[in-house]
Amino acid sequence: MAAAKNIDELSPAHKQVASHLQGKFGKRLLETSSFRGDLTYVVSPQDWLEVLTYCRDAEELRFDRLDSLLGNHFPEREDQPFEVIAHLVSIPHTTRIRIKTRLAEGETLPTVTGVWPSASFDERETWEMFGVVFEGHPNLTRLLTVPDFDGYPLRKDFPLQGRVGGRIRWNFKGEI
Amino acid sequence: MTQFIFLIIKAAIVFFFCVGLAAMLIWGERKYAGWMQSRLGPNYAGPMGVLQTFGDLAKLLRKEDVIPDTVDKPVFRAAPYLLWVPAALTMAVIPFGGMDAKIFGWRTDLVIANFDAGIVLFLAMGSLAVYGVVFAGWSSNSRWALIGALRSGAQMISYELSMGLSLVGVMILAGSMNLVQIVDYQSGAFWHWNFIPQLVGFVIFFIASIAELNRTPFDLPEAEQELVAGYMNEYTGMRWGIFMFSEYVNMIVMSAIMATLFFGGWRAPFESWNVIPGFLWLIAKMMGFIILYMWVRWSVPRYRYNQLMSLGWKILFPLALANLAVTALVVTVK
Amino acid sequence: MGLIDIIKKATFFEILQGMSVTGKYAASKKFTIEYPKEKSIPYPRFRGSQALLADPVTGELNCDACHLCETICPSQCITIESSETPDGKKSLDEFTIDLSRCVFCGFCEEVCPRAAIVMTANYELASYDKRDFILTKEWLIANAVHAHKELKGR
Amino acid sequence: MSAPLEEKVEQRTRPTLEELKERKARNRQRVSDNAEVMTISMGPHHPSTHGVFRMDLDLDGEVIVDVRPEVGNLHRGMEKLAESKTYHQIIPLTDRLHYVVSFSQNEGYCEAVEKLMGIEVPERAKYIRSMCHEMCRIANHIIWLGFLVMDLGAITFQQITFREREYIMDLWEMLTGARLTHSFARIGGVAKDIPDGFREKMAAALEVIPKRMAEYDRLIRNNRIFLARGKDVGIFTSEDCAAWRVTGPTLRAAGCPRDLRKDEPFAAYDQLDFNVCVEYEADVIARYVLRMNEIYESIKIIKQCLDEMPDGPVIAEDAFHVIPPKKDVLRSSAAMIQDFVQVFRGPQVPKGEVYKAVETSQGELAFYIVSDGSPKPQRLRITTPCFYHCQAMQPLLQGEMLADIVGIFCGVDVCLGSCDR
Repeated sequence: MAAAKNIDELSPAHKQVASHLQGKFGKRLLETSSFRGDLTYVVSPQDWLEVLTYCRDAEELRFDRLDSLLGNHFPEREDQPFEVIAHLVSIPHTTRIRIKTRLAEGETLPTVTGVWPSASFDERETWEMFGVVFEGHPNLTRLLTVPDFDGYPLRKDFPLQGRVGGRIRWNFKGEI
Repeated sequence: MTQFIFLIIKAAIVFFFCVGLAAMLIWGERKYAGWMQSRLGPNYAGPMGVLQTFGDLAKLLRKEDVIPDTVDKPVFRAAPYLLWVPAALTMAVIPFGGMDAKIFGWRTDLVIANFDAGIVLFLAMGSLAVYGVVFAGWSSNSRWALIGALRSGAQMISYELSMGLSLVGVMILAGSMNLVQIVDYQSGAFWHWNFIPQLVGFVIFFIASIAELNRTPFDLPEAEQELVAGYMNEYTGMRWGIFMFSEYVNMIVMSAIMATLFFGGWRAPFESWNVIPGFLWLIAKMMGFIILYMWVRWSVPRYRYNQLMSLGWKILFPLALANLAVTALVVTVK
Repeated sequence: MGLIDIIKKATFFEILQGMSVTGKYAASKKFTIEYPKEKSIPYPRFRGSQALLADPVTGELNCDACHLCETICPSQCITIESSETPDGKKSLDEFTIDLSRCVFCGFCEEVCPRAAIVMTANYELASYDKRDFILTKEWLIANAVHAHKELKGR
Repeated sequence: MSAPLEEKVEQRTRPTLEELKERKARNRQRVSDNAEVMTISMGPHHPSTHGVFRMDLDLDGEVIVDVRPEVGNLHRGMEKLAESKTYHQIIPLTDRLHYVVSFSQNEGYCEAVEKLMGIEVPERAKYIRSMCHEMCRIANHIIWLGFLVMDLGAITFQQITFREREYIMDLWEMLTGARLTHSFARIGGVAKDIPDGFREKMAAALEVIPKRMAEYDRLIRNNRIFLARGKDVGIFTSEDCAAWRVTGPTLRAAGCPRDLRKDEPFAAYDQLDFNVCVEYEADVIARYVLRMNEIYESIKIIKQCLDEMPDGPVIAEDAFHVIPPKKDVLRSSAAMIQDFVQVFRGPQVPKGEVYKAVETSQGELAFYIVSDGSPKPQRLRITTPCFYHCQAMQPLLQGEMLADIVGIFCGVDVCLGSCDR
């Protein structure tokens, strides 16, 4: 499975990361690719938390910062239309890595807020924009849109025009 | 009877002088702040924008007077007046010139009330003014306003102490609490004035007076950047305008007291300059202090609440006590 | 903390120092441009409201109605209506810019292959009426008087 | 020019991580266990939240027990908007993230697109980009200082820092044609070469700004109130920064010399000589000192850029991805065809996904672009530093006093337009 494309493009630091992760997880890394020097791994949702935690804790990797965590929607892939993508940064080694997972509609993903607290807003945004539920998230509520917004706006099938939900209503006791 | 008519005339003159000066100061502060910020300040209404305050007044009077539903209405309405009426009363004890002055053939004292407890009146009225702030914050029934009122209560009570103590030195030197007699004590050229022996007292009084006036660096009750407007959060229109206005009335009173107690009141810096009427000297000194207040306000940041308290209780209060002790010792030894 | 520090603290040295700066500004020349009385002159690249340029000799509009500006416009504020003349050339019928949508990015000027639409120095666009923000072809041709000088000759 | 602040900085100590943690814990001690909590809502129209940020504050008297930051009042759906625009049309959109540093945003986006398309940017354009980045940095840091001191109570300061920023704004107007939203970077370079008279004006501005900064020093550098308000306030160690993805000056003020200009050079930074400024105390004062030092570094970089700038084109000659410069379009038919193709069809993009981060004056701004081969991005994610700075308000503010909210909030430099996207 782990067919590394263009692995020669990688910098020496990236090669070390790649070989280390290969050695540790082997076949559990479903796909490996590299494009314009970015190293990408795809893991299954069950391995998500384990791989990310390992990336942070292993002495050789030390990916101590979650640079961003986001979702993506590919309606043409019918079995697993959703992607959740994490970009990790290692400040001491100055390397970057991208780890992805693919999800089916309705499938949940364990939260990484316990590993990096900064994932909290990111996961909330991913949930409200794509409908990917993060299990164990302490406060999975709408972040950027209004609380009673209807639908998941960054999905490709979300209508571009018209008005969907999202009118602010409040009672005069201050609750929205 | 003539004395009574004179009293009313004097009171009216002083009152309108206060009100007019406060109106001008609102414009003046904006202009001066603009200059310090390399701006021009208000410049449209009238020459150099002097009519700005009256334009603002017209705007404020036309605005809707919103009284929120949840406020304690009588207290809410009364609070703005509580802030400035007591302060304005203090002007009664400020001497504007010599006793038994001759005006158009009539003889009168150039002071509204010449009585022995002048300083006590000033301190008492200063303490009353805190009620205006606390009532405003409490009756607003808003949390921001409440925090402002709480800060203000704590701050005014703490600084009143140092303020009162710093004045005791002056009282000991002059041997009186009557402001007329204190001015008499300072007769002569400027090296006879109280600010030289009482320099520490003056500095403490000045700092404490900034705190009493709620101006930067001690403007925590208002604290535009944190509490938005503090205790006057819920006020609109002319009621808010009265708060604004009372700040300047308080400033006038405070600088008049300071000029009287420490800088010889209506007396000229040199004996020969006394040909210029005394009240002009007093106004000149007041304007000096007012400009100093404004200058400080627009130049320094604001203290935090705990720093303000520790400054008041740990530095100013012991210093004021020490100043009092030293003054008492020196006077006794002499 | 040496003696000098204590003296500096007791005399409010650094606060007086700061006040000297503000005091200096109070007396020095002011930075303000009193806008309606005196106007700032924009630099030659300034991107004000658009104008349609005409050939200085023939007086014909430079615009060929190629729709490039309409296509590139990120906020889709340009609307062009064109028709074909009998000799096979496109002619411009209507050219409308919705100023309330325009973001003044200057892309229309940049992609125009004929230097027909340009950004001008005209920045006084405020109005009480929303209808004034729909710039018609006539308005845009008249606005050419504000065009930057080095563009007019092109 | 060496940084004149350096000798004054020496009195600053270099605390270890443990000492910083201890200081932070000391602030936290203000929170007592049996606190009587009053919840107040700060924002979204509070004047000191730099936009429309809202926090639910749990207060015990003046001490903050807990904070729940809420963002999204300025959400404009930029990522969704970008999916319906070609790569060229997104450039003006990126201006609107943060209007003070809009060039940095333009440039960050273009860097990402160039990485995706594999375009080599001409040297001259790289130097112009570096110079513009530093202009952004100077303008941003100067008004940051103004806002910080204004939030601490001295309003004059904000006005006079805006006056100095005006020099940079004039330069922007001269260079790009707009004062705030420049839309100056293009895919493959920059829109225009530097105009005549720009160097002289820039030299004059770079003369004035250090002089004015000496005046800022006299105004607040030693001011006892400013120091008291900033010392040991809002301590955020480098560990915290990594955990909460706080980047930029806040991270460098915590002793971590992380700067993408050095670590992952973009534009022409690999050819320029500059230092990464680091401070160690991790409080508001350290952030202030760090930013002031960075302004001096920026001035140095701009001078280098102007001196060493090579001649040549400012935009790549690449027929498939780049809108050709206007003067070519007017003269050559090939360029005109390229112009038409780029506008009507858009650039020809390979399939793939790239992630590119640049160092703006606030922190690390990253663009993640997924391309499916069409001229419009399949997904554009803008990872802005302010998004995480807003989130980090919770650990930053716990145990601090109510009055310090504004100082800390401004201290990490937050722009809500950039946060909400």
